[in-house]
Amino acid sequence: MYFLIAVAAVLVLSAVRVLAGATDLTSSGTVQAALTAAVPLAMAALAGMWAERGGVVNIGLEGMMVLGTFGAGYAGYQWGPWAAVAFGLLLGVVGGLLHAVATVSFGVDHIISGVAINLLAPGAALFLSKLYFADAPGGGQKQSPRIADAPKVTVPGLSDVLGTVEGKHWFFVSDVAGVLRGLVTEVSLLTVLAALLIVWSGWVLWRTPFGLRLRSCGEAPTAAESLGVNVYRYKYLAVIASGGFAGLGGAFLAVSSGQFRDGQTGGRGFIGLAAMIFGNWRPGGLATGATLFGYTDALALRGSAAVHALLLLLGIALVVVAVVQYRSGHHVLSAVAAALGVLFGYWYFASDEVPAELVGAAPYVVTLLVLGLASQRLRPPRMAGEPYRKGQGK
Amino acid sequence: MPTEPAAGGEPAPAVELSGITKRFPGVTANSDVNITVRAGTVHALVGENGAGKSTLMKILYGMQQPDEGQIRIGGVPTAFGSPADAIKAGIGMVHQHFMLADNLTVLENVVLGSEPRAGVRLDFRAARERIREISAAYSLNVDPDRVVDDLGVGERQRVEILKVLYRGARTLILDEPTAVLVPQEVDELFGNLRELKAEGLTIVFISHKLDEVLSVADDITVMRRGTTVASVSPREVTSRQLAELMVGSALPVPELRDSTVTDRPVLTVTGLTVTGADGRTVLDGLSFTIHAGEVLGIAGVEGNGQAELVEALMGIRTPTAGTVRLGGENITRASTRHRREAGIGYVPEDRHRQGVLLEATLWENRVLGHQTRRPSSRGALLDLKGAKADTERIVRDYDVRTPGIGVHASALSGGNQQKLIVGREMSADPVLLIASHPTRGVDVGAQAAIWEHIRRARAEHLAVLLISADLDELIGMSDTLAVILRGRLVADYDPSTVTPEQLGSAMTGAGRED
Amino acid sequence: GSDSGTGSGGSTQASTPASELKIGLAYDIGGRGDQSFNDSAARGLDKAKSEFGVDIKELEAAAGETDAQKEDRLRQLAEGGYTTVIAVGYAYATALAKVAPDYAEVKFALIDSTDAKGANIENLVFAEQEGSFLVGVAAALKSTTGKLGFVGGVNTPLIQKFEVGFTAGAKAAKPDATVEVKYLTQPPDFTGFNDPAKGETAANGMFDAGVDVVYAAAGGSGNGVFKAAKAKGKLGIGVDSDQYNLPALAEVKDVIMTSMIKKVDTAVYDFIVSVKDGKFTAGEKVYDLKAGGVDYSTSGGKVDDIKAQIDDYKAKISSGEIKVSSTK
Amino acid sequence: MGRFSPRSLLLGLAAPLGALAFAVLVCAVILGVTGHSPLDTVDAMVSAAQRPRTFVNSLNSATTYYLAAVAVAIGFKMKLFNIGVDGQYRLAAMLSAALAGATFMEGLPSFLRVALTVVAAMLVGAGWAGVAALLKVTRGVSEVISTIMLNAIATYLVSYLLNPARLAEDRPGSNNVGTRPIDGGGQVAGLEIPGSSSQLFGLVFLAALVGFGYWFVLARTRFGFELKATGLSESAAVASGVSVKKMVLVSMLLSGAVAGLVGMPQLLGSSYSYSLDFPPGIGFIGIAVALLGRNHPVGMALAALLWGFLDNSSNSLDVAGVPREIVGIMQGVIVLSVVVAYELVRRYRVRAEQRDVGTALGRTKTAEEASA
Ligand SMILES: Nc1ncnc2c1ncn2[C@@H]1O[C@H](COP(=O)(O)OP(=O)(O)OP(=O)(O)O)[C@@H](O)[C@H]1O
Ligand SMILES: Nc1ncnc2c1ncn2[C@@H]1O[C@H](COP(=O)(O)OP(=O)(O)OP(=O)(O)O)[C@@H](O)[C@H]1O
Ligand SMILES: [Mg+2]
Ligand SMILES: [Mg+2]
Repeated sequence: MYFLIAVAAVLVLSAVRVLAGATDLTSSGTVQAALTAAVPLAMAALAGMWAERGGVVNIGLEGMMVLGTFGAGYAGYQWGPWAAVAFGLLLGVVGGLLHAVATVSFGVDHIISGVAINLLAPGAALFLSKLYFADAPGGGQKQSPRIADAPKVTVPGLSDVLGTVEGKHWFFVSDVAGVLRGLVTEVSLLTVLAALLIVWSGWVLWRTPFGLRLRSCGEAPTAAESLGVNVYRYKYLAVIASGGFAGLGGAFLAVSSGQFRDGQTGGRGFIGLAAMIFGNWRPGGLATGATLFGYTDALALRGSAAVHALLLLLGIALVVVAVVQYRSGHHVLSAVAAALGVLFGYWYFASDEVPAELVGAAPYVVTLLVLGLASQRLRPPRMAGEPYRKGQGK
Repeated sequence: MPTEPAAGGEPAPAVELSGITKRFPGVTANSDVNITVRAGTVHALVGENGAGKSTLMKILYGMQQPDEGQIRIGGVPTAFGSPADAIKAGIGMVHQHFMLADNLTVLENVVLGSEPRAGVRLDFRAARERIREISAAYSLNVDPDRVVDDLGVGERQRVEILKVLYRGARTLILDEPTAVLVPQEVDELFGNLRELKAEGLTIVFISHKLDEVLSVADDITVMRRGTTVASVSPREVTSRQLAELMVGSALPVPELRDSTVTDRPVLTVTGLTVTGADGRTVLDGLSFTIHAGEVLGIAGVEGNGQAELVEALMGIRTPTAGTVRLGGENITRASTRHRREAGIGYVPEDRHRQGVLLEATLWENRVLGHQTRRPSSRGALLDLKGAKADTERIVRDYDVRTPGIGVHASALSGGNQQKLIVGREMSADPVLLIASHPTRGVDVGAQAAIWEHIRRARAEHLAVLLISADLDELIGMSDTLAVILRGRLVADYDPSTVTPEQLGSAMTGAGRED
Repeated sequence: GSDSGTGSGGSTQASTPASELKIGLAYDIGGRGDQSFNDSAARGLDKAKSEFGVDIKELEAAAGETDAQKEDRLRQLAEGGYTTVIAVGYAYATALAKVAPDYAEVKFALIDSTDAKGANIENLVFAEQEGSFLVGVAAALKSTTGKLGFVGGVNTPLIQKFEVGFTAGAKAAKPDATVEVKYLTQPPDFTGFNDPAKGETAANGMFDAGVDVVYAAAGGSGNGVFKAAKAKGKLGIGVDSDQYNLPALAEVKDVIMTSMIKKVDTAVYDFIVSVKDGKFTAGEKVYDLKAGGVDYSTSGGKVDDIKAQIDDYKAKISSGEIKVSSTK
Repeated sequence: MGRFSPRSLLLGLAAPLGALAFAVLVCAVILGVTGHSPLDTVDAMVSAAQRPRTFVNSLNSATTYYLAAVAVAIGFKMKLFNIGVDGQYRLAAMLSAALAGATFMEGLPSFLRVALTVVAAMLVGAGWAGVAALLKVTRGVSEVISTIMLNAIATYLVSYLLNPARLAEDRPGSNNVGTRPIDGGGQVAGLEIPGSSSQLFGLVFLAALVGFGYWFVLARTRFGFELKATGLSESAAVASGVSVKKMVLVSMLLSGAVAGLVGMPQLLGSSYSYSLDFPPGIGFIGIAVALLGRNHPVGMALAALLWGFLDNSSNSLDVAGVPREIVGIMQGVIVLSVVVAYELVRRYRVRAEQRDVGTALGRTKTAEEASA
């Protein structure tokens, strides 16, 4: 099923690429960039998922990511990228712990605690960076010295073969080759680690007793309590893990950027939160959300031609949605989709490019459209965000 | 451990609670409670609402810690820090409210906390097999892979029992397991209990239905105001005596006396059909009429369309077909607000979900649902003075026990919340009252008061749609009785002649079907 | 504005003993240590301090602050007896316009803006387009594909000047050269100056499209551009200071073929000296190519082979033979 | 809600004051450990507080923060999380600045011009929030995601429009870009405060009015009641005849309209043009202030003042050589410790209330009598 969807997606992309002559739509470079952009987002989303599965809403992801970037900067320039990752994780855990103490032990509203952490973390990171980096060689008050990049791997042979095929610009075949090549060329080990962590999280949460207990705390903590599960402990673990993943996201960002910089996260924690909701609180879904965002972001940053082609792609996709929705009886939705589709199509044919100022909006618009038109069968953990006190449940 | 013999010849009691005291802020839930449960028996615990039964059982199950007193299991003094300890000691509990995670599967709900493992993995196969095994052994008939959300109440109840058996409990605590079951399901459950007892398990059983208690229990302990007042044998008491022990006074009975039914139709429903979110027909062409001064009682197993009927009548759910007329007016498409303004009062089934705002004051709760009418508001503005004065009146007339109208509704007990709701809904002189389980979870004194209010309003030509799980209440309070089964009205009865058994079999479809 | 100052400033045109010179400097967002624009100003200040031993006070701007907060910053300096005050960045224009008239004895310098003028304000502005023109020439000459790239940090008129000059230079050297332009963020999102990851993605896109030289006018995001260039064996051009020599960029310096130097340090230093010597003049002072306010760097030796051609253009611009427009 | 008694008053004060003291302590420890003098910090803040200019600037900041907080709070009262106030006010400020600065406006009477500007801003804010509301009501899209996306889209839209080819004015040679400045007739005069070079925003009264309106609507009107009820329990609200979809739509529009006002004091009282240095990010401050002030009209005002003061004292800290980042840390610690304190007090209060109820019920005295 997923395979079929993927094939269909590449087919459409391929058709649009040929029609619009925008090779970047399926180039290996775009895929690489999309992956790199998606990794911190996916980690943030994963972090959000861990917390909410344990029943705690974590809007402080952004702050925890900032802590992660700082930790990575601090350790990274002294002891290399893996130390950076470890320290980023550690500082993220500290952020998570703070959130856990506030929400689990003190029963503070989850949103408030998250907002406070988002205020606290950048201030603390900057305060510390002045303290530690200002005099470090190559550092500054607001940036760390350089961090060496994590190793990158390429599947030898395969990458070149795919590269040749990609270069031919054949319909579909080259597109598939491009996508595959992007996945096997110069892949940072951090990306591999991130992918493993996503799969691992799914396994832990849905296949182990530990995961079942953790999820039960997000669904029905009183029931879990009545079966002898120590809800506080699992909530703590969930939020700490969440902090750890957010910290990792920050660390990945810092390492792949080569240093810590003040303001580097640029709202990625919030986008990660959106990717988590988009992904229906599931690892596969949030990875898809992060990738979609990373992909459109990469397209928008890499060049404007692809974004122009994106208009056509959106137009076609919307018309398809319109047809599907019409057949399942949602006439109003179908009409809206069709109208939007025609609008985007018209925009594409009536213009040569998207105004430079608007190109960057692509990922946001696409996410919004996908959410607005896709069916909303989202199911958050039932008790996420609800206060829980031991012995007080009904 | 539970079968370890004591010094005497007789085996040690499975459970001994002595001198248990538990205080909550402002409430002493248990004070010096003493109970002895013999091994291999069914021991019933009865008492009014709030007598402290659930609290006592939670203490036995390790969910609450007693302030004073001692627990002995099989003669051995024990202290439980958490349910995990109690589970280890062979105690299992089915709670008064379902303790299930709706979004998890039956399997996940059952094994939670005691998962079979294969390495660090959860061994789903072993779990599935064991659940099937137990399910078959006690004919519980549950499918481990269904999501709990899709199950009916009876099934959920069986899942709860399965949870306990799965943990190998030798002592089962069942807190009001029959409250949501129909007679046939209750019989099934009792069959299961007898089977368990035969295998040497001990069962502590709480119920407000005294005839049930008499039929199944070996021993009975009565609690009143947080303490044990009597231990009796079912062979030596009648249910009336038992009830009087509980209350400390004579019991009220639901009854209407003379008919006040007029021939003026107030609510006329024709061909009402409602489709659920999943496309299933949940109400199938319902037609009935309620006249002024008439109480129409609807009996049925929970989940057969009562909730949908009520919501369709209140305008919360849109019907796919049919018409609803209130007096002369067609209100099929009218908004909830319009219906309320047209004179429909509503006592919802779940007061915490639909009846009150827990985090708002009593007078604000008085305004709720009446915010467009006097004395709560004038035009677009609220009338605080009017609302408060009228709340004082309700508190007085309906005997709502509260220190003032400025406290949050959450501080009141369930029964007092219910009295406030009934008072509020009656205050606007409704022409039609839709009452779902108006006395559920309410103690006898308050029950009698609520019945009296309904009777009085009926005498003044109020039409009432009464839905209840309490068959005595239905029979006693209705002028006409109908049974709902799978979204259809399948039978009409005359309340003066029908027995609860007849109703019960019609409700499950076992009886005659016209 | 009730503070009348300490009076130590003396008459306007008398020279001030260096030991009595109190200099206040208000940075733009980023502050000292941004390895870029603000650091350049700091260097000028440091030079003055080490040479004359003046008393200095540095204050910093916060992201998202109002003009009132900037105004307060300048006033605190003026009230604290700092009679020589440097406002770094055009964002101070509005605030300075309000502050300057209240402190006639204080000499203000405003960098990058002529939006606030006054008898005690010197506007230090740069001809970024001219310096960028030169690196544009260098890029076009070095490029084998004729495709060049420009990565701007944030899409503001200031950064657009860099773009315009760069494009003009490239076209002048190679009329058929094309320039791919990308701004990383749009204001008020100024993270484009701080997001190397974005810089890298944008540069990679350009390199994949055949571009072989990218001009990074993107503050800290430039690091990402150079990183991409290094990975792909392409070239990058630095901005503001001679980025080849920045310790933070040591690892990627071999791809930095040149940098467009904007001598904010010189401007700051000159201003301090002028006050010290009693030669302060109000009004606009343009640091263009001719005045040595902007330039290109040769560290690393990558442009040694084309230096003559670049210098040729340099001479023409200085003489006025070539006029570089600052707008499209 | 709740009663007024010496105890509740005392408890109400205990929480914020205790928390504030705790926050100060934490910051002092941080400063001390990192080798800065906490005393200098306090000294710098105290002397900042005594400066009339800081006072006025704090009040001005508080004005905008307060408006943002009210916008956020309207959503919070309904359990809606409008993260989009930021995008809403920026878009609204930009478009209304373009309108107010337009030449055809110059002929109009001053009052009308200001009114038109303000109304335009409210409409734009409401419109942008309306997108999120529509998506939520018709498609069930979480307003959290949609407003995050709309914030970003607003940024790009504003950049696109803020171009001399579109709504910005041509300013040759300037490194700034902005809309055509609003001339005297379209401005709102500030209030002269003795000893301060800054003027108090004339629109501080607008903020006060909005705060009053917020209180009045919530506490005294049917609509406000329904809004609160929906926030407390959606299901109970539905059963009481409230249309939740309508409430979502209306409250989101209201929130957006108030968000539209956020930029007005700054625009009409100080900037007179929307340009690159128009302050961003106030929407996010609004979230913190609303949370700190617990969505209460007076609480939020106090929180906004505190926030405004902290922001405006950071220059003084900088002058005193204390790292200004301590302000950010302090704000975070304050929010966190205030809510922890409130939670502790709330727990205490609930227990006390239940004790009262218990006493009223009379049935609960058994053990207490025994122990008494
Ligand atoms: N967590 C709690 N906090 C405060 N008071 C409580 C708590 N749990 C129970 N109580 C009080 O203890 C008393 C006994 O309650 P309990 O639930 O044990 O009654 P019950 O006999 O089970 O009643 P019912 O028949 O309604 O189930 C109640 O009056 C209630 O007020
Ligand atoms: N989880 C809880 N936390 C705090 N207090 C509780 C809790 N549960 C119940 N209470 C308190 O217990 C009291 C009674 O609650 P409950 O709903 O069990 O009433 P009840 O005993 O069944 O009353 P009634 O006899 O009127 O039905 C209330 O005053 C409430 O304050
Ligand atoms: Mg009860
Ligand atoms: Mg009970």
